[in-house]
Amino acid sequence: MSILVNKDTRVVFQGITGKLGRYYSQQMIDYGTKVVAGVTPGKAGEIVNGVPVYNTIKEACKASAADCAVLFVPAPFTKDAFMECIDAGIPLVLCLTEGVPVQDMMIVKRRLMGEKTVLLGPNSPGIVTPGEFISGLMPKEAFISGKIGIVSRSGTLTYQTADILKQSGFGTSTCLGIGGDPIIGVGFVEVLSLFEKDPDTELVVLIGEIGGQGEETAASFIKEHMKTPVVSFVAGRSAPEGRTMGHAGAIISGGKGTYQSKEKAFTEAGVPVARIITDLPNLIRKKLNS
Amino acid sequence: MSILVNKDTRVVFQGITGKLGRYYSQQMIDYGTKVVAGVTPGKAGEIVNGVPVYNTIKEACKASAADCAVLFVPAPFTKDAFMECIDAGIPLVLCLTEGVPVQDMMIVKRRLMGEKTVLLGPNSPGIVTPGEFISGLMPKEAFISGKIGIVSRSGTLTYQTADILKQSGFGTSTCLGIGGDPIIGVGFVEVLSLFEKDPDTELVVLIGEIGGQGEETAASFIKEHMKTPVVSFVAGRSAPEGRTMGHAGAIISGGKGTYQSKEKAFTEAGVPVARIITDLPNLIRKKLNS
Amino acid sequence: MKLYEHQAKVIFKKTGIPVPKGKVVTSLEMVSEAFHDVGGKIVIKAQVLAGGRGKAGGIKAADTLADAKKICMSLLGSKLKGLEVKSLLFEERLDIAREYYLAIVNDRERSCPLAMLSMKGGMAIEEVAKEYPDQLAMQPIDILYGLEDYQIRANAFHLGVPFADLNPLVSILKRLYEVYRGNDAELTEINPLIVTQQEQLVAGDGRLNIDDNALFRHPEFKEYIEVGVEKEFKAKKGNAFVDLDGDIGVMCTGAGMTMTMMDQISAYGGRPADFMDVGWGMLEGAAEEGIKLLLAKGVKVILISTYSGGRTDIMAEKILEGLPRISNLNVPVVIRLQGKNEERAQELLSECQLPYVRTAETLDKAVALAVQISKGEVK
Amino acid sequence: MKLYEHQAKVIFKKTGIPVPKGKVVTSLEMVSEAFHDVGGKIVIKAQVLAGGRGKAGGIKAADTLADAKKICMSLLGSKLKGLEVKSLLFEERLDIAREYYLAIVNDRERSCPLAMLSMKGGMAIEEVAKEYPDQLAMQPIDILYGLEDYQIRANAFHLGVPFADLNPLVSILKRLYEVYRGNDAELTEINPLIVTQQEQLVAGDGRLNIDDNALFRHPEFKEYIEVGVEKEFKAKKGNAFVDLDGDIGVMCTGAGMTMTMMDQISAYGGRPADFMDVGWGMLEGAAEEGIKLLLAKGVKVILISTYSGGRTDIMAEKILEGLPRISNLNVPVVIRLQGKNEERAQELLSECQLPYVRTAETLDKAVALAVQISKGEVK
Repeated sequence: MSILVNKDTRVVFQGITGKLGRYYSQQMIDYGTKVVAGVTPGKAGEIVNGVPVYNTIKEACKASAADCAVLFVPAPFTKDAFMECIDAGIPLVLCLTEGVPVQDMMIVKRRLMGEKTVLLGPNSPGIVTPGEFISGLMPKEAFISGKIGIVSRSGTLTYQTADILKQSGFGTSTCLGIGGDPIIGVGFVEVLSLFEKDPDTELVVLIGEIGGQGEETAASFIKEHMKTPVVSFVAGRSAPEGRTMGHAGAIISGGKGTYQSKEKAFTEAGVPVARIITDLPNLIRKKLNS
Repeated sequence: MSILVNKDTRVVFQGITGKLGRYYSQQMIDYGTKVVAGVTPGKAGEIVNGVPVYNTIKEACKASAADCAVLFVPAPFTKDAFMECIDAGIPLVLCLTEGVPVQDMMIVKRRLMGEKTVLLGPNSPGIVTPGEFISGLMPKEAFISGKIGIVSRSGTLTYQTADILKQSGFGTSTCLGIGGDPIIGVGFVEVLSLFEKDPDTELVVLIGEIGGQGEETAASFIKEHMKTPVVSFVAGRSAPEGRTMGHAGAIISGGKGTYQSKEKAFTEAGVPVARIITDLPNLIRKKLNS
Repeated sequence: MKLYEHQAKVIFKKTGIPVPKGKVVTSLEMVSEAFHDVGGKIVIKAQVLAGGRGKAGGIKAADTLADAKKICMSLLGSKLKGLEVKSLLFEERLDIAREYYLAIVNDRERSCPLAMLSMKGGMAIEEVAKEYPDQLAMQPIDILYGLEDYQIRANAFHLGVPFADLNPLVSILKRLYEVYRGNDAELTEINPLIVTQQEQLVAGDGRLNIDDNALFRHPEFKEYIEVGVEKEFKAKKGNAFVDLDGDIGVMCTGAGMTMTMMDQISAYGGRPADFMDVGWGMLEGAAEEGIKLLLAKGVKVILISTYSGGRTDIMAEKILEGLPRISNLNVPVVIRLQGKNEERAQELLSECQLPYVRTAETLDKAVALAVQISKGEVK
Repeated sequence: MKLYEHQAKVIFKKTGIPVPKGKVVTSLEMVSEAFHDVGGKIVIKAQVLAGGRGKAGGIKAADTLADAKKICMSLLGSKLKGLEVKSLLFEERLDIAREYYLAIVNDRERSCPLAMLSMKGGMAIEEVAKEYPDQLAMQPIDILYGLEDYQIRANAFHLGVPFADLNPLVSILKRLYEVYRGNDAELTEINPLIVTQQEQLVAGDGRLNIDDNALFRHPEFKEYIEVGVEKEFKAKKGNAFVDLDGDIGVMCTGAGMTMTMMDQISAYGGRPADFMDVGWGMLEGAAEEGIKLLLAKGVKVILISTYSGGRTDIMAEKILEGLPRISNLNVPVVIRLQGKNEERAQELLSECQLPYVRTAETLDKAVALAVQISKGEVK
């Protein structure tokens, strides 16, 4: 089992005719993921990597019964792509784009209220269910199938974590990055509640970072609603206050979003926090044996 | 019985401290209508016509358990007043104001989606349940209690009709004007469906006018969903095309909204149309005896 | 209020919609400078608020200054579709490859804005809707989100818009929506949107009708308001006035009541001279102004008739106070006032000694009397 | 990007928010004209992007031209809160009756804009929040509808705002929201909003931080961008750079990975010299630029370390291609590249003959090695 994606997930790939789109859609296809349609306005009728291209998401969905959209769209056009996907009623939308304006995302979040679409990203590295589904930038090298769920706010750390686990013999059920922007689609809580319901996820590794209150909210959710054990790592312990650490979301300001606050929240929720990321396998072993 | 308002309806009166507000709230009180609170920003603590005044609708509702707001607010501020009422969750809002911008009303209509608030107006003459509740500009002289429901798109015609009925011995259950603007809160269909459910309304008089498709929509609703008989009058049979007849909504343009189209729709729905308004009592008599 | 083509185009340009180079000409003295400013081959367009100007001879090409002068002499001050031509627009002439129709209008039934797009540019939209309904795309707009790119694209693909036009069309239609929202328009239209031989998209014509009720938000339009008898009446506290060509002067409160009065007059064989909704002004002396207006039109009888939720006793007072001040009042005035405080109103009317005043108790009787007077059957 | 007070006030003024009469001064030559233009008693404010300027001596009153000159001589070019004072704002001095705090900020947790209002104007908002939490009103805003008058009024009544200030406050806070929406702000603030003795409401100070990701919609801000080493690095295809004061030059891809690297360095007793996320630039030669930047800072070792979903073999190629071109490269470079195509990447690295290149297989080993080098324990 897994969450959100598996071998039956059918992908429509927005931006498939671009250079990156061609490369990453081929990576998915090589892995065995079902890429069933592509979209590029004005390129309907073309075939890329064996996949038929349509002008609009709606047409593509109608023709291919896709249930997941992967967006490779530049930041200025991402809001419009989200709106198109939500309008088309696609169950899962995955977006890697960095640099989407915050106010665009406020409007998208508002649009999502009451809709069935689950939005992963923007600025998400993707989602992987090893052996079944790969997407985004996820390098297949990092993953083996197993029983650990991984959810992360950071892109590169997502696969770094999977690799560290793999080196210690732990495979993953599903591994995904929710994105490092201040306003994103699904957050930790939504993903944790999915993992909680997944019988094949025995433990969840949560990778947070400084900034915002997402980790604190996750900690109180874990405390109140989760039986599945969770261990965590929070990036940015050594970061100075008031400076944006790459991610627009990763900033400590006005005394909020500090490492200390997050570490405290997790500890109180019974979630061990790894001091350095390479300590994670030890924490997992301890947790599973307790 | 009646629809929307009765002797238990509790009114918060927005704009009670103004000249018109003082006069019309007193008229309501004299009639026996329960005016339980007034609102004028900055005038909290005053008493007008024996009614306590509050700064905001929310405060007034909390203090007085009002379930109906009557708005005497100038057109530029009407949208804000609607938003405040919807936010406060008031079940019924009545607005007399003329000249509310169309785009403001588009936003208000959008805001009403999924909310429980029923909006009557803007540009409504009010609503009357004779002997129990009066509001708006409705002159009490026009009404006696009875079994005819009256719904009208025009203000003055509403009471004119009630008076013509009264002269012929017909009283009304509830009489209301939905307003003559292009975009309004409740329309004919919503009101008709309430009358249909009211056991004490034996017949409904519908007063339409040229412009828009409201009458046509009402006719098809009557045909499909109503057992209560309906008779009608449509103002503007002699109006020229392309000229706005006072109401922003009353205009025949591009061949749409004509008298002929409305007359045809009603006739096909089994709704007799009075050629002149003073023919209504005859039509009612015929319909009730058939 | 309706803006002229050249006024609409000023706003289009400000919003980023390409418009042709142009100059407004209101007198023969301006022709020479305007002709040279625009430069080259031009087109001269009569500025009147009516469609079908081309067919009516209101749009002419001019290649030389002499041509331009001749055209201006014949057009300026002439009547086009019943309207006086007060100004002309000189514009560069474009090489047309193809044309689109673009509009944003109020959609009453859906309570939202509606975008319209067609490749049948240049035709009247009513004709397109009738003859090529499948070539007219209509996109309802959620006013909270505005018009989205993907919506325009989907419609454009559906219509078969060539790919080269796709992005500029999206951009221009979005800006037209900005014009609509930013100016409280009831309707704004580009017909045709021209694609030139050089693949440039340019607004060939422009319509922009503003919601009168929203003018308080747009003081910049004040200078565009043209004074006329209808506007003047409104300025003097009347509600609305529409000039018609009968002989019974109608004065009422309420739009529905006024129309009903006209309908009843027609049904009784009379001819209303106007639609006049005095509204709340009836409590503040606007009736007097209204009567003067009707007298200036020349009517055989004046019918003041309403059923009002406003105090009819005060209306009676104000009317009776005003009547003796109207020195040229030479026709009968039929008065019917029902509604709030009607007993007192009728008392006041019955006490009135003015010889030309006739009173009636009901709508029916008042209309019957006025029609009879207009026909000379009664005095 | 953060705008200076005087830049923010230009936008405030354009949006209809009253601001004091003012002039910007960047050299002593401009003092006399600016002093006379503003007229009367003035206040001189150092333009630096930091709070608490008053306490730090960055805001001074001047009654005479001589005063103004003296103040300018001492302030211009000086350092205030660690920042160079490059310009001053001369402003009319206001008679203050009372002060408000107004702001619109991003509310991350609710995913919406947040309006903030307080009668404790002039204080830092963090202090108000801590010491007078009940005197700070916070209003979440539905971005689809914007800030409504009634919401502002309810908050103002709650705080006890005097009635005379109510309507102007509503108007100014709504306009501040317009500033926020119209300019893609992350934060915009008026602190204090001054009510003068003459009962005029005027923005005493102004903050406006723009979302960098939305600058494509606001080309007008381009002229405000100040070039600095961080901006320069980004212009050369790097993702983000933050200058720190350690001796281990960090180069990474991904913000989370970069922070994690810094954390691990600190945990191992080392000191990172920077935060550098090269991002996709790692595939396009940005690594070379990054190394030059780190060398210019002066570091003891450079640590290039990532686990990437981008092709690490190409990253290796680009890095190895660039290194020999850096003539002043005199410190060890520790390289760890894991992720997509890592086998090929490691092959390339192991074949490399450059004497200063050290390779490591994992994050752990790479950090340990870099820290040891920085301490002189290994070469």
